[in-house]
Amino acid sequence: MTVTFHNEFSVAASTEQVWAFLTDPALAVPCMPGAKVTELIDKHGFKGLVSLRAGPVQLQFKGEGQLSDLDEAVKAGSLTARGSDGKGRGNFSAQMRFRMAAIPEGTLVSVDTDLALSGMVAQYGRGAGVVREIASQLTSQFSKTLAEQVLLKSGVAAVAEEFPATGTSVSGASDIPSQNNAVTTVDQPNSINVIGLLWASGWSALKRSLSRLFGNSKNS
Amino acid sequence: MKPSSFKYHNPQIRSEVLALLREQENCKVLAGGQSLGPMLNFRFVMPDHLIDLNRVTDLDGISISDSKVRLGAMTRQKSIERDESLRRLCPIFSESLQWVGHYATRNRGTIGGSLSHLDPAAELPGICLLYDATLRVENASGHRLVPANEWSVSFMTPNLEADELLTDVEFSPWTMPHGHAFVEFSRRHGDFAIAGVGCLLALDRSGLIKRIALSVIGVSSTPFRLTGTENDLIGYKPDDNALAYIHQAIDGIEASSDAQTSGQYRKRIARVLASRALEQASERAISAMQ
Amino acid sequence: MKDLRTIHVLINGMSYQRTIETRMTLADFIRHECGLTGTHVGCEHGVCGACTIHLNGEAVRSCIMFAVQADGAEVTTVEGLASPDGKYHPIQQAFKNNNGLQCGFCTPGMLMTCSAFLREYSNPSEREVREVISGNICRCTGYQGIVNATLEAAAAIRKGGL
Amino acid sequence: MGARNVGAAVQRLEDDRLLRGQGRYVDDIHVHGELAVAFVRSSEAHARIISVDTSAAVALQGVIGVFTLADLGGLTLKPMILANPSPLIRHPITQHVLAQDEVCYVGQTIAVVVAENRYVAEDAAQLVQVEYEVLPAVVDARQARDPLSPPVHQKFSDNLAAKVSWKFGDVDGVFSKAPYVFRESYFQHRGVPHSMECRGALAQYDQQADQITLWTSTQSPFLVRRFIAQFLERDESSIRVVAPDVGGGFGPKAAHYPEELLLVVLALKLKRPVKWTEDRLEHFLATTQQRDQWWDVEVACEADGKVLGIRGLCVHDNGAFLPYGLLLCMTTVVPFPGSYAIGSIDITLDCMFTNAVPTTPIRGAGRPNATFIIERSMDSVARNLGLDRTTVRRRNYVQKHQFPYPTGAKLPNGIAVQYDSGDYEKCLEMVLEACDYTNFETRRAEAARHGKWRGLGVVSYNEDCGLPPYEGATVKVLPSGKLCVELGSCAQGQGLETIAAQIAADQFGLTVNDVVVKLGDTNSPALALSTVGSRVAATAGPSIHLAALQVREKALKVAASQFEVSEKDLYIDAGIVFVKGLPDRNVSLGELSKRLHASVGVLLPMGFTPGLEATAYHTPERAVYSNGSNAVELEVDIETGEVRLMNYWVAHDCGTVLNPALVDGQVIGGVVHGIGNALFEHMKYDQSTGQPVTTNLGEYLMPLATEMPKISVDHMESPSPVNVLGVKGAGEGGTIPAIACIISGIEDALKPLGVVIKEFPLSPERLLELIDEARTATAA
Repeated sequence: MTVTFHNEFSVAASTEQVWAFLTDPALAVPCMPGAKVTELIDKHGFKGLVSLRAGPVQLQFKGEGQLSDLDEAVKAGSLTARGSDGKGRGNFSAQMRFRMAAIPEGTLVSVDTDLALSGMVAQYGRGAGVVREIASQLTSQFSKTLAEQVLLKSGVAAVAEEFPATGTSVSGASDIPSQNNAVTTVDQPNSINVIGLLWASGWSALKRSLSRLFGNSKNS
Repeated sequence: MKPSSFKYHNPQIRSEVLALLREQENCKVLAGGQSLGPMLNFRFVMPDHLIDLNRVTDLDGISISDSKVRLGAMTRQKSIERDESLRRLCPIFSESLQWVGHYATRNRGTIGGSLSHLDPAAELPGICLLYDATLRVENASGHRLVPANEWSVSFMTPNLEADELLTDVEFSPWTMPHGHAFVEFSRRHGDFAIAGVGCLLALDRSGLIKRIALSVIGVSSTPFRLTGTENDLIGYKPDDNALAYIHQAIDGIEASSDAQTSGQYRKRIARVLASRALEQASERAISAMQ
Repeated sequence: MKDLRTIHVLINGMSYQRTIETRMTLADFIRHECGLTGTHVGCEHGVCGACTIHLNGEAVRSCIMFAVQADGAEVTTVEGLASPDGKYHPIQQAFKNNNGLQCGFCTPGMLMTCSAFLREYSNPSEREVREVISGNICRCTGYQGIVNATLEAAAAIRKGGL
Repeated sequence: MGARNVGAAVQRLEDDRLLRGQGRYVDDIHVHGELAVAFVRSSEAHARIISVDTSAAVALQGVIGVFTLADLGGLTLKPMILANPSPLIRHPITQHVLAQDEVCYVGQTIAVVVAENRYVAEDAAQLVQVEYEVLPAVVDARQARDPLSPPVHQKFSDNLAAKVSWKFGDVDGVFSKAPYVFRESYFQHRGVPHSMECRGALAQYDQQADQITLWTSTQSPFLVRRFIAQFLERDESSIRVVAPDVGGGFGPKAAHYPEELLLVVLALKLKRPVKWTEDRLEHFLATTQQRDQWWDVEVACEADGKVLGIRGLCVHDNGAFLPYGLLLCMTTVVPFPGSYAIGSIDITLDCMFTNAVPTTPIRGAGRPNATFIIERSMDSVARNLGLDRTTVRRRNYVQKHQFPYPTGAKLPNGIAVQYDSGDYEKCLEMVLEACDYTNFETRRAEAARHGKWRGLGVVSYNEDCGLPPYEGATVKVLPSGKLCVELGSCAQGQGLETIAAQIAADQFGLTVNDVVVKLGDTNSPALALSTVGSRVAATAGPSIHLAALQVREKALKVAASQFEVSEKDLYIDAGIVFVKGLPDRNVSLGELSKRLHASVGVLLPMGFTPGLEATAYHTPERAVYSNGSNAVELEVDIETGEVRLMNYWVAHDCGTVLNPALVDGQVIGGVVHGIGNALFEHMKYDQSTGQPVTTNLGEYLMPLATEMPKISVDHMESPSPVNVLGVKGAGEGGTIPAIACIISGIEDALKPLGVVIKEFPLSPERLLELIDEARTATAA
């Protein structure tokens, strides 16, 4: 199953600052909810973990990522990542193409993502809807956290502004029509790399709402 | 399709359950197991600890007292379906349960399980919404009360912490004469609802809407109540205009699509079901007043 | 690190004590630990109903329950449906009379579902019978023989009792 | 002595054990020291395997071994035997028992785990790490046919597995002269088999006797033995294959599978019995399916509806491999022209590889697809010419006086296709009367008054069944006096034990309870092939009859010599040979059997060979042709797209009816299978990744009791001249016309809206789309 979506967000910082942050896996990856870098292969390659919950289903993907086609002049590049669930329940591969543009508020970052799932996680047809939902929640959360982190890193205090993602579609049999899905009813992610958030303020205050995103529902 | 291994716990009392939930990581609570069982066999869910509620003595039971109904989380769907006094007070429960799974699964399935698993197509969460039920959630250090409309967080994700347990559901049946309807559409009997609409409706003498509750299941990632719409309908006739208004609300829903069914179709069906529900509820509301 | 329990289950009036892994399904326990292979496993996700048995008198799916949950319980399987002298339960006789089976794989689940149902409702309509067996999948018969058999068994029970 | 059993609704011999839970299916059989097997299957639709790391799995407690193809080595390294090879196959490719370096569908076997039980085996399978290089996948046969399509197999530059053509008559002439030519495009999807018992196998190797025994849930024990023997380069006598009780077949269990073969390999390697019981998820991922066909069809006809010719192209999705050759493809084209005397046919079928589970025949094989095209074409002619659907059919039927009717087609084996017997129009009359066709419009109008859209579907079909060349039978009188019938053929619920007993018992005035029937064992003295294509009653049936006759003749001869009378003066009743008019001069068959078994020093009756038994073969050259007409009455809810089936009627002609109760069961079950194909069952694949997305029974919708109509069956008997019993097949005749019938009924219900239906399965959502399209079209 493939999910493709586009989203944009602005950061109150210069394109140089955002570029420096976004092209450094050690800084950028932890902004993805539940993601962390376990090993830096080189300047742009890394190994890592992503854990997430879809309702009662808890998955941990182990894999690697590579930044490529980095063009500092036009501030564009892409990230390719793939990984598989430690318990053999499926694999993912993702292609994220990002571009930056200077705007009065600072920097506008736009990201196009192609996410492909395989194995059991991709074979539950009723899950197609939730994969889209989770994927867009993840990206939106990623952009939020990234915006915050860039500011914390560059010491500027300002708030990132989220623009609604403009397109989401799941191709093929799980034939989901494109529709605007302004994420998100949800504040924050649950499985998230603590290191990535230690700088962030009010961590403990966030905890309750964090744990709700993918839910620690236990009854059935 | 065999479950992965886990440590099995079958506590006898509630406090043991809460203690386990506090102490152990990656727990899963087993109620009726009619949804969790398959997920364990598919290994979608692989808990380290399985906490079986089936031997806990004080989680089960239907109690009806001074205009309050209390359903213990472990009350079986079969018991709710067949309880005579509940059927008199809230016939919509047994009516909607005709759509829940099958004869054999209702023997095991529980209301607490349905609410906590929170499948978007599940019927009982939609019914609890209609009655503005209050859900009691406990952990080892206390409890909190969650209003039904704050229960659903996102897809199959209730407002429940890792260390918390849903213990019971409480609500007040409508006392004024009223009508009810629960209509659902699925591909086959007992299948996941493509859409379902529940309606409680009270009319005044002149046939105007005095009170109305509408909930929709199956259409989006969580069940929901058309609260805003309901308020606007008070004082109007349950006629085509009212319906057009309800349809408008349904058109605004962000519906989920999956491999089988598009969100557009779900909404289309929900519109049809809303019409049928309102019609049936009105008829019943009128005869209830005679 | 196996999680083992010793359980004791009364199946068809015989008591079985076994030490098993707690993750073992009740269906696998009945079939492979107790050797009662009449209970069949068709989907292992609670849809096809082939594994239906009676747990303390109620029809349940044994593929989505754990054996350990049946510790101390009374279980009836298809092998226990006929009376000890071998006389058919009315539902078995009716299935035979109405060609309610072909390959026989869904049959034990059908019989257990219908026999439990008929104990509760001895005068069902055809619609009610179809709804009850909608939790049991048969690929062979097209259900008609099964529906007719269940209605005939209901009549027999009303007349002669069990 | 008239037939007392054949033709009667005798109760089944099979039922008692099945009703008591005493059936014996493969998973019920346990042998000492048995180990459990689980498979590591591809999670990708198309990929190169970079590495398989089994170390963690091997280390798990309770694991006996984890193997990849390389680990097994030796003879196992070659691809499996291709069943039914054909010169038409361009790429005769079969799987290896475990993938070598490329996987071509989700579910293909990559590694195998052997463990103390299935739970541990699955734990270990989860621990096997497979690293893939994911390759582009294609699961749409039309896309696979595109020259620019990615290859399904890297070693082939294109995806065309075979091109099949079915042509006779002056097609071009007919189409150039015909006053009317109508063109349509159709889509057909048939889903997953889903016998309620999944596949399963138990393999045991007796090292001292160098003897392999394989219990397997199969429709073809003799063929499975043949393929295993060829693959392992062993002599067939060292392999015994047994099909015990089998919980439904429906076609896919006739194929030979990697898992089945691999179990034998493991039993030989480990010298321990190994069992694999397929679970439902594996059934979705690895048991052969039937899937998509896209058709472009032209029909040439006269103004009065007389059809002159049909021509068209079918693009057929065959999945990733060809385990079963082209049988599914052939059965898609060979049925033309169906029940109709149409002189010119030209059908081309492109059999495409796709990155999906391989396909083989499922109940009816390609016949329901062909029937859908033929019957939709008849409806299209009626619609376009403004004629009644039944008028058009009457005008085109092969007429009663034309039998035996040569269609003009020749099979690949050179035999001309010839319909043996029947009265097609009579079957239509029967079903029209049953459904009260003449008053339907009144019912439609009445329903319309209540806002209901009611429709009636009517179709006809015929079916080549009882396919040559043989299924053997051995009939014995045991010294006990009991009759014993042994068949190599096996059954999956059809009631073969019962009809075998009926046929044999009739020669000796016995009842079916005096007969012991043994099935599905390659140790049977009678050779057999496969229980497919509605063929066993029409092939094994006559063989049983012939063998019983020979036994009867011998019994009479021996008795005649004993009583010193002529055989003409004898008769047999209740298993006793009597001298006519002298009832106290008699001898039981058991007594005769004892004498013919003799003992050391005791001579046989003068001039007789030992034993009172015979093995016989009915070896027809041609198929027999069942036929029938179906009707359905239904209502469509145009708000939701729901279709409510009210009544379904079948007029069915399978020649001599051996047991009406069993034929009804076969037909009704078959109709419901067809209803599933028409309205519910859809095996969906993600088009971009080739992931199957309906892999559980909550999402793959099999028919349930609640949605099925009342089905009534009338029988007509046109005995076949091809065999002595006059019997034809009944196993698939319910399914073959059912899809076309349901679709025709829905189209009829929506006639006022101008909805034309060219596809199935038809979900409520899709039906609403079609209604919307029709409405906008008429609005414009």
